[in-house]
Amino acid sequence: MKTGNEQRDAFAAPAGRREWLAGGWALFWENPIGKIGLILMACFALMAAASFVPPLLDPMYHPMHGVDPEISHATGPSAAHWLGTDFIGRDIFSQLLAGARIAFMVGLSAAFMSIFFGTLIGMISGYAGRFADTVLMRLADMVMVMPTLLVVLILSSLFGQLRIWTIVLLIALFRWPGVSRIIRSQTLTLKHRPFIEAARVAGASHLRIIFRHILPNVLPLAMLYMTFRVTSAIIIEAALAFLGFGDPGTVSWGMMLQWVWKTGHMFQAPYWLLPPGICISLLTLSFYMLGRAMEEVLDPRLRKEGESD
Amino acid sequence: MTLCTKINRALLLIAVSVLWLCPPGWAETRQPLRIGLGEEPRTLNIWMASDANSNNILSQIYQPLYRHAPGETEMVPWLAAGPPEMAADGVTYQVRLRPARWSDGSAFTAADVAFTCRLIKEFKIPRHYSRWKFVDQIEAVDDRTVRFILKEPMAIFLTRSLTIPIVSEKEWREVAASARKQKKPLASLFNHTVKRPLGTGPFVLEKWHKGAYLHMKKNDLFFGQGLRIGGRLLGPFVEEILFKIYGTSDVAMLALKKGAIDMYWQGIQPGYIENLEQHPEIRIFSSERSALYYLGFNLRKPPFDDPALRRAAAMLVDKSFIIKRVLQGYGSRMDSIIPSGNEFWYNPNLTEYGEDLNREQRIRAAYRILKQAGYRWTQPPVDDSGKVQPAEGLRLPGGSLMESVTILTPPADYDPHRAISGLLIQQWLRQAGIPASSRPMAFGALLQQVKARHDFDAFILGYGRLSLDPDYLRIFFHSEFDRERGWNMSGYHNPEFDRIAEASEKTMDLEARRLRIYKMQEIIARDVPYLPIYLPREIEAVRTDRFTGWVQMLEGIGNIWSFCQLSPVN
Amino acid sequence: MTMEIRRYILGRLFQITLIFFVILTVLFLLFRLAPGDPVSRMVDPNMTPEDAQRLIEQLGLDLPMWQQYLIYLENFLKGRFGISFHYGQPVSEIILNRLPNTILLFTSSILLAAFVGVFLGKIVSWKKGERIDTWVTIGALVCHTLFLPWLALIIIWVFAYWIGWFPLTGMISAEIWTDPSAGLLRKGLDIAHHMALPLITLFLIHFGSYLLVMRSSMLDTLREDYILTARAKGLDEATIRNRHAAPNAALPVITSVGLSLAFSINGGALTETVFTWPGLGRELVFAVSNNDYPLAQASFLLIAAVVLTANLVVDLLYAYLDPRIRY
Amino acid sequence: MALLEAEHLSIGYRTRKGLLRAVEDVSFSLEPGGSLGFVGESGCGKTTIGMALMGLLPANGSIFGGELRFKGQNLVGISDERLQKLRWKEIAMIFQAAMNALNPIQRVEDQIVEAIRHHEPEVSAAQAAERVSSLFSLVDLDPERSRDYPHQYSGGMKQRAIIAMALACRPDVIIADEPTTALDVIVQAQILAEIRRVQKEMDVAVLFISHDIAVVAEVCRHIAVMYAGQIVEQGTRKEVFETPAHPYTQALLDAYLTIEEENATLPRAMNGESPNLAAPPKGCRFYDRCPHADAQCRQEPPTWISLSPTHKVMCYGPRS
Repeated sequence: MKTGNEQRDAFAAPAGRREWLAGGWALFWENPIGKIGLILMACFALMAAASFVPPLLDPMYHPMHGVDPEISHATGPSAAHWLGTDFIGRDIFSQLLAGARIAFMVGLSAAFMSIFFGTLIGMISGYAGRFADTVLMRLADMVMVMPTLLVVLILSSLFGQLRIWTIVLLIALFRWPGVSRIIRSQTLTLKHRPFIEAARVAGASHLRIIFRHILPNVLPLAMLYMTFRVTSAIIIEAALAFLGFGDPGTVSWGMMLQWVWKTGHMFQAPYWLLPPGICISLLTLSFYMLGRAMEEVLDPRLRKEGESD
Repeated sequence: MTLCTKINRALLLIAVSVLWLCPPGWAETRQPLRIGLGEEPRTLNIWMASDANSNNILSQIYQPLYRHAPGETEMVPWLAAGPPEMAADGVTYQVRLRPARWSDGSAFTAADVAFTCRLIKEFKIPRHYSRWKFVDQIEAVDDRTVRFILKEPMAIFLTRSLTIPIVSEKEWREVAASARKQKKPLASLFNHTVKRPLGTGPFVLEKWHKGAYLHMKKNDLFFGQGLRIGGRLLGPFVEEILFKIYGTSDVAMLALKKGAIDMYWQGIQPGYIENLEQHPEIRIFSSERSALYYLGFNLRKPPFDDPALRRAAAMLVDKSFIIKRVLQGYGSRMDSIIPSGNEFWYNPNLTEYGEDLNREQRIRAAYRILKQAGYRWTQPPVDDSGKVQPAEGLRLPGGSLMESVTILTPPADYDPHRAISGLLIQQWLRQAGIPASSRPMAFGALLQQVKARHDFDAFILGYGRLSLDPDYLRIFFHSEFDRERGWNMSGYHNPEFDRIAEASEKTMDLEARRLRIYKMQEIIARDVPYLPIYLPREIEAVRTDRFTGWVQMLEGIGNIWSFCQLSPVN
Repeated sequence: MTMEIRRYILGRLFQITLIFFVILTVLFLLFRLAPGDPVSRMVDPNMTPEDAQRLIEQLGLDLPMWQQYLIYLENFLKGRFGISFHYGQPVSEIILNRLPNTILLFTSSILLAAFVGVFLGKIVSWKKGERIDTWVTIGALVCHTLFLPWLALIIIWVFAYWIGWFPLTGMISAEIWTDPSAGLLRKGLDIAHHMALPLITLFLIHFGSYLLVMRSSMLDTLREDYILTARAKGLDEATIRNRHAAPNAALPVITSVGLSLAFSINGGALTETVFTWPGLGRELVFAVSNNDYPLAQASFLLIAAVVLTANLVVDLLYAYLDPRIRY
Repeated sequence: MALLEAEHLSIGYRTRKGLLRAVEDVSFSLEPGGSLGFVGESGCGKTTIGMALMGLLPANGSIFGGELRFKGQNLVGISDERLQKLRWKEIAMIFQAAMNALNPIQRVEDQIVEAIRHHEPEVSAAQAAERVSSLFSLVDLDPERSRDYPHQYSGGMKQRAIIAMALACRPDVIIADEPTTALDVIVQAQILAEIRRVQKEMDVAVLFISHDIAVVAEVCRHIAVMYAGQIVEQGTRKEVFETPAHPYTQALLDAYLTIEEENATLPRAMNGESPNLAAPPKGCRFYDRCPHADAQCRQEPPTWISLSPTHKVMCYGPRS
């Protein structure tokens, strides 16, 4: 049974990577959790893609402005509105689809950005060591201790209604410490590897070493943590919208829940309350399952560091 | 880790016992009146209390000299024994007081009234000082009479000044004394924590358990007990009141349906009505409100400095659609700044923009106004054959392309109706080619941008509790109030309007003042600095199985008359 | 307590105070830079511009920034967090009233979730591959990823409205607490009765993650050599699991609890808001939407302090349990 | 009657590639107080035998042929309860990875006391502690250190502590699976001397497993050389050491450099790899690495040829 280090070296050399990927995919697909996660995510991706269709069919189905001429209050599912209408007659199903698009967009971009920051800072502090390392890691500790939702809440209420992209940036700014810590320890182990020493002897500049040698080895690990970051990004955006501090210009699932809650339909309109909640939970579940399955493929040793949301 | 397993089992045991032990319903020994509040009152300090719930509680304790009575335009004497006697010179008033006692038994005297009024003048207490600035002298002639001498005759003295809550000198003398010595006297007066307010009202505060409930008991020394005022026999007939805090209206509605509360003292969303009506023991009140929800324009810079554009916009806004669709029919359209519920001052015959026109007619009317005013389009909203089409490239009379204008609205969680109206108005204005876009903003930031910095094109705001006296019409549009933090937010300057407004403030004769107020409403309706949109009705719900006798007034049933007349059913 | 652990605690305390001081300063700047101020919120037409200006001076918002900062620091050190703009009460009073409720709900839910998570994780990892293992793991995964506010709404709907066993909202029922005959036990049970639903909600969300961490940590520990020795010593399965595998496997769980504390405080604030549990989280949400600087600052600082101290406690617990750190 | 007897013992691991036949038709016996050494490359099945004895085979491993009798009782198919009573009371084991064979968060003394009191409940805690300190002095560890934690011990001290633990219940057999591999040479010599002294004093039978023939020769009177799951040569220390019959044993001995000979020639490196145990070759398993292999070796599996009452070899053309 390959020990951790051998597995890591396996994908260091290019030839090994293709073989490793094939082997990895087999192991991933065999794992029931990975399979369920992938199928769920595919469904939501389909929903997000389909969200462009309803407004084209009939302006009535526009998630934000599309108002049904006849209906002016919350009605149950009907032929015209598969999931019924919200309190001013907008179609809930098209809102759900639009919400899927927003969730994917927020989740993936926030996760990508936090991974980008995390990997960058992790590599620099791991590689540079000494002063830079202590400063960056103390900064990481400080950010890690901050409750992200409450901080984003304070910022969003102070600087007026935040647009969706500012929310994504804020979430990313507070989710990078977890990743940077893992990437740093990874870089530390890689730093002393022979092929890094060889590159340094061959006169490669620090930047080249970091981006040419360390980054490819650290990337699979970063991708793994991206899945966990996607879940926390989606949850935080939804919670923000639920508290009323989301971007009013976009229709997100959290925003739908906030409307249900605030306009007094919580206990009368299950068709309006249940779908958004179920979608948020299932989407986060799918990414979470994906992450755990990828974890087993990537490197069982990693589980010791544990992943925190 | 056997230690760990022992703790494990202990914890599970406790959890199970708690769940098992809690009997569903507690025995009902007493019958208190249970009222749900939407939010925890902010403070018991009458001077600081600016939120609705604090005033709801304090209005049961501190009482004014005069107050409005349901169904009467004249003010009803309350702590005062009769109407104020005005001397010939028109500036000296004398008020005789009813015999009354404070809730701690000490006597209510003219000295208390004088103390309260002088306190307001000396500390310039916000929200009250503007109504006492023009009062020169206040003296307690004897224990039961107070004399006021004004600088100049003021119509609003009776309706606005004599309705302030009267506090006892005993409660506030030391507080005022120590506040005077501080660097910031007003702040220390505000920050004085009042534990048990001393009042002359029907109820006394027993206990305020922060974050959970307020417990009030009947004030046996209430001066109005057994009296017939404003044609109504006063109690109170209720022994205790429990005010419970409910974070969300949904949970409050549940509490109402399950009988945990008898009345929810907050306007409820139209969405609940259909469900509540299915419960026989719940009664729904829909009352007129003295309120104004409007679209305000910025007259200081183009494009809305041109009245023609404002009138075209007024034509495009489909007020009945908003009332039917957003307020679910629970509201009425507004065409004047003064709400129709204020029958005496409301001018019924104003020009109503776009009344019962359909979408196409509205767009054609707006198109005609803009065309006459010299506006051009690359593609006009109405083609040569009169058919409506999407409009593009609207150009100002000066020839330049109109840039996009933003309509600022409060966020959906603060008030869903205004946020949605903003979106609808944005769509309607775009139909005529006006590049509008609505942007919800945090409430504090919105006011800062509109009121302090005047940096906006248009906004949707509203006033919840407008006083019955129409003086706010002057405050909103008199050019004197167009400055930083002033209430003339749209920057409206009209010398003719200013003249009439100043005169109306001083006309003592009701009919003469009414004519002036009518004229002011006509001018505003013509120039449209503010476009009044809708007047929502105050929807409240009560249970009828335990208490009866709710009195419906302007602004709903949560008023002193209800609390003095409410009585248990059995 | 040997020298190492004393030095370790001092180091951690210094680090925490440093972090706390930085949060303090960043927070102060944040609130002052933001547009909008509490006075502008007052919509009452009677409030003339002069009134507004006078109020701003009284609340000290017109002083230069650095002067406000000095006053802010001086007040903080003296434990005076200033007066809340919204309530007009000293902020310290409000916080003293709200903090115990947050700590009560937060610690009990985290502890319950941790114990149940560790207990189930231990059992399930021993039966790896069997049906119970897959079902419990998937169950934990699903619970952990439920959207908290939505779950809270559903729980209120089902348990408080539909079945009606539990109160709808709040922390105490007015009828009992104003009833003079109600004894301490009845009041205590009333609080527990109100706390049951928020506790279950937070528990459901958190126990999943602890279970998963414990399960994977147990699977790692089972491959260790000292487990082979234990089995070779002829010990029965239960003793091996409870005395050798579980204590070693529980250590990473403790770190994971520490790391996720900041996340659980978010959950706490959301639960408090939906259940109207009068805690600091809910107070922070209100203060923030009312631009009430002093209360929002103080609430956030206290919450940060709770997280930092909880982290310290977790580290100490880890040092206490793992001798490798102590000696 | 022999203390421990194995007849045609065969053990295999179920893997995705089919049944891996790790041990094939192995027979041996161990007298009370005796000492038998198993020597061979890693993967030749010697550790598997040790684990099978203790019933510690992993989930996918099982004995699929032959018998394994301890004091006349067959260990194959024994119930868990019986096995748990047997372990450490009668058969104790010293593992190779001494570094973390002890529970890191429990004091060393507590771990030994646990073993004692598990098998002898009547012993009080004080008596058990007393026994631990006498065991510590037996393996010349300072009894004061017994209250310390494992991470405070050096590698050699840990191995001594494990030996002490192994002796705690006075077992009849101690299986030592490469106990000194992880230690440096000097400590290795001390530990081996320790094992020899203890074996003599406590009259304990020892089953010693190692890849280093010199280490085995130092401790055990009887040696069995294993290759690819089979015992290829078995005999007393003198016979196997001085007159190795099987080419594999000779190669092992050549690889063992002695400093006596002046012009010691470097040993010929053995080419080829050990056979695939999932599909073992028909003939002799050492065929493709044996310098004297011929057609016969490829066709038929070799049979046992006994060179003396105690020395036998599994090879067609023994070349002494």
